[in-house]
Amino acid sequence: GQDSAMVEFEITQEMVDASPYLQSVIPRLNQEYDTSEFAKDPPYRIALAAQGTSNAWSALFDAHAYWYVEHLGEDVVSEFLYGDAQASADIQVPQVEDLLAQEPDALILVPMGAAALSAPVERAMMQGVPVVLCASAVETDNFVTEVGTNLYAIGATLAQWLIDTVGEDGDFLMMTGIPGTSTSDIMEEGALAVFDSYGIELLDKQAGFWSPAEGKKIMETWLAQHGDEIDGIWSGGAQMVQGMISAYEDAEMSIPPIAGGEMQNGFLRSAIEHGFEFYAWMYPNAMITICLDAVIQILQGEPIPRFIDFVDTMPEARPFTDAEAEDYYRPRWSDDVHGPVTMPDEKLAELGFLVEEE
Amino acid sequence: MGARHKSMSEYILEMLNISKSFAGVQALKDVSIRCRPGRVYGLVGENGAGKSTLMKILAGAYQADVGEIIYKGQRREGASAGDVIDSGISIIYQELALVPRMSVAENIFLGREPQRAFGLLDLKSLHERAAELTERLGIAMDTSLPVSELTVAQRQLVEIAKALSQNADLIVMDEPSAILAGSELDQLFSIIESLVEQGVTIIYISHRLDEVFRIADEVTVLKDGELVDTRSIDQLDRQTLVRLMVGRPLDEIFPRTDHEKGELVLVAEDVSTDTILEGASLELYKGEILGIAGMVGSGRTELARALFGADPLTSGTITLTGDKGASWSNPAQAIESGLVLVPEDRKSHGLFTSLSVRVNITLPILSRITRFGVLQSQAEDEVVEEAKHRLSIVMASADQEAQYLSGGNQQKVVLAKWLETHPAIVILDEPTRGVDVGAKFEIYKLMRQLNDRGIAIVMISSELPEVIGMSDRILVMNDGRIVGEVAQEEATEAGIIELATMAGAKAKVS
Amino acid sequence: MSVAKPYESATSVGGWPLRLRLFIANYGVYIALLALLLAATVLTPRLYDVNTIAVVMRQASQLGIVAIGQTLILLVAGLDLSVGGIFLMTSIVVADVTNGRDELVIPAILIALALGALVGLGNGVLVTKRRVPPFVATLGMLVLVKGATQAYTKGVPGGFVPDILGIVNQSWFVLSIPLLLWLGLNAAFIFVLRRTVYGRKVYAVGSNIEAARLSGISVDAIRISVYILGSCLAVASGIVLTGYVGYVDRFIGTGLELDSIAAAIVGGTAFVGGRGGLLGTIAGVLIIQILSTMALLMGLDIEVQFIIKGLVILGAVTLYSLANVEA
Amino acid sequence: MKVSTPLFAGLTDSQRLFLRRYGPIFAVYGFIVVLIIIGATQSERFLTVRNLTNVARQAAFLGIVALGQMLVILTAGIDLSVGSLVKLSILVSAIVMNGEVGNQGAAIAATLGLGLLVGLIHGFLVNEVKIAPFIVTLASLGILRGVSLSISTSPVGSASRPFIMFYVQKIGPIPVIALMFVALLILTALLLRYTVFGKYLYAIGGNVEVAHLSGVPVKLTRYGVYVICSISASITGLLWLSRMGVGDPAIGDGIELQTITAVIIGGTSLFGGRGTVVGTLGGVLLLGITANLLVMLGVNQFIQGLIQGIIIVAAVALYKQEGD
Ligand SMILES: Nc1ncnc2c1ncn2[C@@H]1O[C@H](COP(=O)(O)OP(=O)(O)OP(=O)(O)O)[C@@H](O)[C@H]1O
Ligand SMILES: Nc1ncnc2c1ncn2[C@@H]1O[C@H](COP(=O)(O)OP(=O)(O)OP(=O)(O)O)[C@@H](O)[C@H]1O
Ligand SMILES: [Mg+2]
Ligand SMILES: [Mg+2]
Repeated sequence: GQDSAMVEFEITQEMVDASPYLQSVIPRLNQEYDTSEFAKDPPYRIALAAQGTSNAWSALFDAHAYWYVEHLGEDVVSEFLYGDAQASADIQVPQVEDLLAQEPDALILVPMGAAALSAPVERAMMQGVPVVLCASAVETDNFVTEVGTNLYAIGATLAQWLIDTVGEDGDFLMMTGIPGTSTSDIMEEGALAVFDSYGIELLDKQAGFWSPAEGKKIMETWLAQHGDEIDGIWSGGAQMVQGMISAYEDAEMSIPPIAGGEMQNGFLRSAIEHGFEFYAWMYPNAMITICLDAVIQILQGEPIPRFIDFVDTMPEARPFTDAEAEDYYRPRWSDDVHGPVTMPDEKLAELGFLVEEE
Repeated sequence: MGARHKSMSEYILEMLNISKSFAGVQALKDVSIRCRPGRVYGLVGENGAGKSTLMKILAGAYQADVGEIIYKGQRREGASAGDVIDSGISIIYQELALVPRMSVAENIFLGREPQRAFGLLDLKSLHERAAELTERLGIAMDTSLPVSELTVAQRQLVEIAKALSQNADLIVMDEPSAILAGSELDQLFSIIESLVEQGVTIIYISHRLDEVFRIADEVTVLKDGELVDTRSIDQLDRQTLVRLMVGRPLDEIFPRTDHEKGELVLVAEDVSTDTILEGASLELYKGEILGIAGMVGSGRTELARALFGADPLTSGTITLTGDKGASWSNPAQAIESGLVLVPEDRKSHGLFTSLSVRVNITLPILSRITRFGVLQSQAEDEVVEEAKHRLSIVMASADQEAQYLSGGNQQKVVLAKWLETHPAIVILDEPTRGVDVGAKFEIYKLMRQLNDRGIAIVMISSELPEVIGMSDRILVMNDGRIVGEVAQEEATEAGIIELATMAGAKAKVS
Repeated sequence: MSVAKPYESATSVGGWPLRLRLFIANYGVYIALLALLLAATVLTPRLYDVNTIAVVMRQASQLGIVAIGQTLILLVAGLDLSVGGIFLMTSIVVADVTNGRDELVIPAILIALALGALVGLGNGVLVTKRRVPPFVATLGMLVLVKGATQAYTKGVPGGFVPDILGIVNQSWFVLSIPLLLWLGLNAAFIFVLRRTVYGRKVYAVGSNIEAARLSGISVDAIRISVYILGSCLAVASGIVLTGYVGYVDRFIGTGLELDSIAAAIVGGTAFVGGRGGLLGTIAGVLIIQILSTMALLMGLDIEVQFIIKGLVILGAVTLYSLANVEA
Repeated sequence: MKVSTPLFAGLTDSQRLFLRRYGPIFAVYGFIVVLIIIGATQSERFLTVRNLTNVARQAAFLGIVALGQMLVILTAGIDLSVGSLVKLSILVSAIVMNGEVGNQGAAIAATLGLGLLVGLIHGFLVNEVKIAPFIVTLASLGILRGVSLSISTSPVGSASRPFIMFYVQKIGPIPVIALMFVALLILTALLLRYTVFGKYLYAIGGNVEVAHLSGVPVKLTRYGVYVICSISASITGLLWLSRMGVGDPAIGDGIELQTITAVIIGGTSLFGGRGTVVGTLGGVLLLGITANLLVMLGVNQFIQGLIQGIIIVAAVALYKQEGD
């Protein structure tokens, strides 16, 4: 049942006025970029400045990238330049410069800092290298297109679901990702806008750094402090929820509704095991394939929308709730796998993401 | 010397009613001294009497708690080290005060570099003036070499050059002779004489009283931070001075006991290390004191370290004779075989300043007071208690940190540490350097007691009277080699110095 | 070499009586801990909840076990920044070797300890035989170990953490396995430091390395062994952390390296070696842990916690400095 | 105390001295030459003007702070706070400038003033309270980071247009920022070689006690180096603003470790008193070229960390460091 994931929610003009992110995204939803200036004949030299070695999400992101480039064939992509930012803006900024020094035909960027990467993106465009942002945003409008989803809406939706499920008078906690990263900050912004609109005062809000360990540490203290008072939790990512579940498990308390799951196998496994209410959204690492498609489209000089929501091309990537947990759980996947996965199973097996058959 | 006093009534320096305490320790109590231009003032006293502290107050390194300094007729307030130097006071410190990695020239002018506008160095004049100075001192050397490449004696001379470069009217020398001997000492004295002739005032601190009698016009005695007296040199003799310093008369005779030469305990043959030391051979007998004399830098410390296994041998053998018949290649094995070294540099090689007296004393003998690697506190207490009595170490408790002990007591703790290993052979490298007369004679007595127990001692010392007075035999070193052996009865200072300074002395060895 | 240096030690405030100075040096950290506990009765009474105490103690144990190793290393005038790499390595080894099977936990731990010892050996050899300053040597090893784990896992650590390690999460009132392990290791190492030959040698090497050498101590062996111990203790802490998290987390134990140094220093272990000990470190660990729990209880943001931690370190060393004790 | 390395056997004293002093520098430049040869033969785009100027400009970011760090280390100190200070400087400059040309002067003044203030505080704690520099700056690493994130966890403020353009400005083929770094290099070298201040740094690092007793204004000099080091971090913060256009608190973590690594690889002794500008430049270039090559050659991402680790450990272990 897709109905269980239906959340009524509206972005008001007030919210748009208060959010530079929305001001940037909303107009772009209906814009197209004239890419004729970038048109050239294949094969292409494409650069990817990725998040790099840091976690399973980005490992699968890279795997999808390499697989898809191979899939496209050498006639389309003759050279694939790669930069591993190790999840750090400090490393990524010079890396983008290094990549641009090789004069690629296009740049796909997974920005590690919204502002940090703004000027580099503008300089790439000035140099005539079209930029496709993948999975995260920067603080400039001077790029060709962005592939992702409306993170503000996601954060807001998660908050709305929590309120719908628990009621307006519930006591809520919020755990965000890494403060300063746009993904985390924008989701937080959306959530706070909704909580505010109901006049809800949160019990507490802390940064969990997308780490199960941090998530658990904070949850332990929250449990000691607020215990049974907690009616619901908003989380900026599923890894932290895993830490929260572990803290509840240790405290032998029942888990309240949690907004902020993902299609991540480990999360799903323990969610099914503990049977609590949750709302999950998706952030598929497979979206890199959409980004690569976009790059090809650009280099062929075809006009392209300025914002590509992955849900439109990847219908399986829509939010779901605990009611559908079993449908999304894959017994053969290891705990780290973030779905949905679009590459074949052998690729997963090669990377060690498939559990050996008993 | 006193003939040239221009205006006897006029003091160049008056330090009046100076008191200073360091958290808990009253280092100086109401001390006053007055100095006239062109004279040499001896400043003497036991270890910890406050001599260096008084001079550091003069230097602006410490501030006195109470008291005033009148220099050249003006009251001085809160001057920094730099101001003091600029005002014409130079200090040669007890511990050599040079920066090893900087060049000779840079060291000489450190803090007062010739400069042009905007703090720019005048490198040309820096080197010219340095060369000029070293020449004037008769110690011409390459002033662009880093100080770390110089011998110790050369470094001391650089210190003096540094003081001279400041064109000082008053020069304080805190134990400048501690590491000088023979001709270098004479060189120092002739420099002092020429300075005095130019009207410079010298304050000279030393534990070697003969030197004080040799050059001082007046002597000030400190004891326990208080002024005992200031007297003209002609109103003093050695016994009186010692009594003033120690507070009681002291029998200043090297203790001797008669004993037969014992059996051979150690043989070193043709020992060389990576250092200056080359082809040293010696024999050591039970119950004797073997003195080792030589100029600074002649390789005596290197010989001691080689014997102890502290530096790897590049040639030669060292063996114990007798029932043990052992040889060794590191300090642990040497200690195990019954040979220990009391190093010359107490603070940096001997003492664990941040640790308690107890830990210091029992460190080499831990295995004796442990069972299965676990320390037996009672056994340890006994060891420490016994050492305390045997060496009459003055301390608040065995748990007191060694850094809070006076210099003499620190030396005793280091000695106690080694004696607790019940060694058969003890090498003492400069055991009395910087140690006051009272403590010195206690150490001498202790050495004799060890002799009586059959322990063989190797004593390295730069003080010839001490080597001659205490040793049964004396080996003389020169440029890394042993160049001669002198029996106690035949030893004279002149004879030893001749051997120690002779060029190409190698030929003289059989 | 810890030769007393008048210039560095002659403080302008020197007028404090010796007894007060020694009192601060010896007991200051405990008084600070007491003061903090008192402050908590007003600011965050929740801290005294049995559950909260259990949580604080469990988290303190994770920091505390590393801090034991860090203290030992500081005592020989060293420093270990590589522990962060060891945590990661440990949790990868545990997940990789066991792949969730309880019966393989012991072999996994042994392998992790062996690898940890190897890292410690690397640190020790660089510091002693190549005379690389500990800061740089252990930093280099950190980059190397992290690089090696990355090369091994290809960025994605595989396997599962065995369920049995979950016992680190159980508490009986305030008692838990990590707490018992921490206390046990403390007791053992306090005994080693105070009552064994090895302990004496550790202090001697840290206090005056040249004198120690001339006293017949194989100083290099002692220093290398201390680095190895430090790494093994980091492995122990890494195992507790792995059980605690239940997953292989790339950021596992982030910040514990600097926190462990801070705990030891706040506890009075001298940065220059040869002075201090584990009792002080226990207090230092508790201060740091309680502060961060109190900050959470008061709902202070993470950024405020950074500031508080920094100020606490400065406050502690300022006191030690005023008391004229080297820090 | 005498260090003898088999490597030095059979040399005269002055050769030995020369090698001891300059050995690490030869080693680090040797490494660099090897890397350049690898780069030139394995990638046709490595030895292009475009890439080399790119590397040169990047070197400025690490290099300017590394110069400040080197001065501190020469006095036997250390500054762990530079990364956090870069972060704070970026935020302060971006907020004050706020996209306006007219605010440029104020922003630059405020940022440099911040560096001055932080340096003075470090100097005070090291000089007057007599806390070990490692601990002082470890604490301020946390405090400055906390202050930055308290100001904002998300991007704030912005650079003026000309300020952003500064980043890409060139004289001939060479970026102005690279030239600025070269100028600072030369200035620092001159400072060390030809000024009293420079001599005092070596003296303090060589033996602070001796320096003090020789009348060297130890405190003043130490205030000076901590201020210079902090200001070098502020300058780098300004450069980052020019590079990014917006104040992003995501930047600045780990710069302290990189600068220290670069300085040490360049042969400066952590014990103080020994080190050269040329060496530090070598350290900076070695790290910079390594990072650049890893991207240029498309080195397998999973072994990049390992390669970096090996290079650092090998570089510091190659030459036996001199103790005190
Ligand atoms: N910086 C210091 N801190 C604490 N106590 C000190 C300090 N400097 C000197 N003292 C103490 O002050 C007293 C006088 O010391 P000082 O060095 O002046 O003696 P001294 O006469 O020069 O002895 P020596 O002949 O051994 O050189 C001693 O008790 C010493 O321990
Ligand atoms: N050229 C040098 N460079 C560095 N250190 C030196 C040099 N020459 C001598 N030294 C050091 O100075 C000290 C004394 O030198 P050495 O051991 O050669 O002479 P010694 O005969 O033992 O004289 P003394 O015992 O009077 O110092 C030793 O610690 C030695 O290491
Ligand atoms: Mg003295
Ligand atoms: Mg000697």
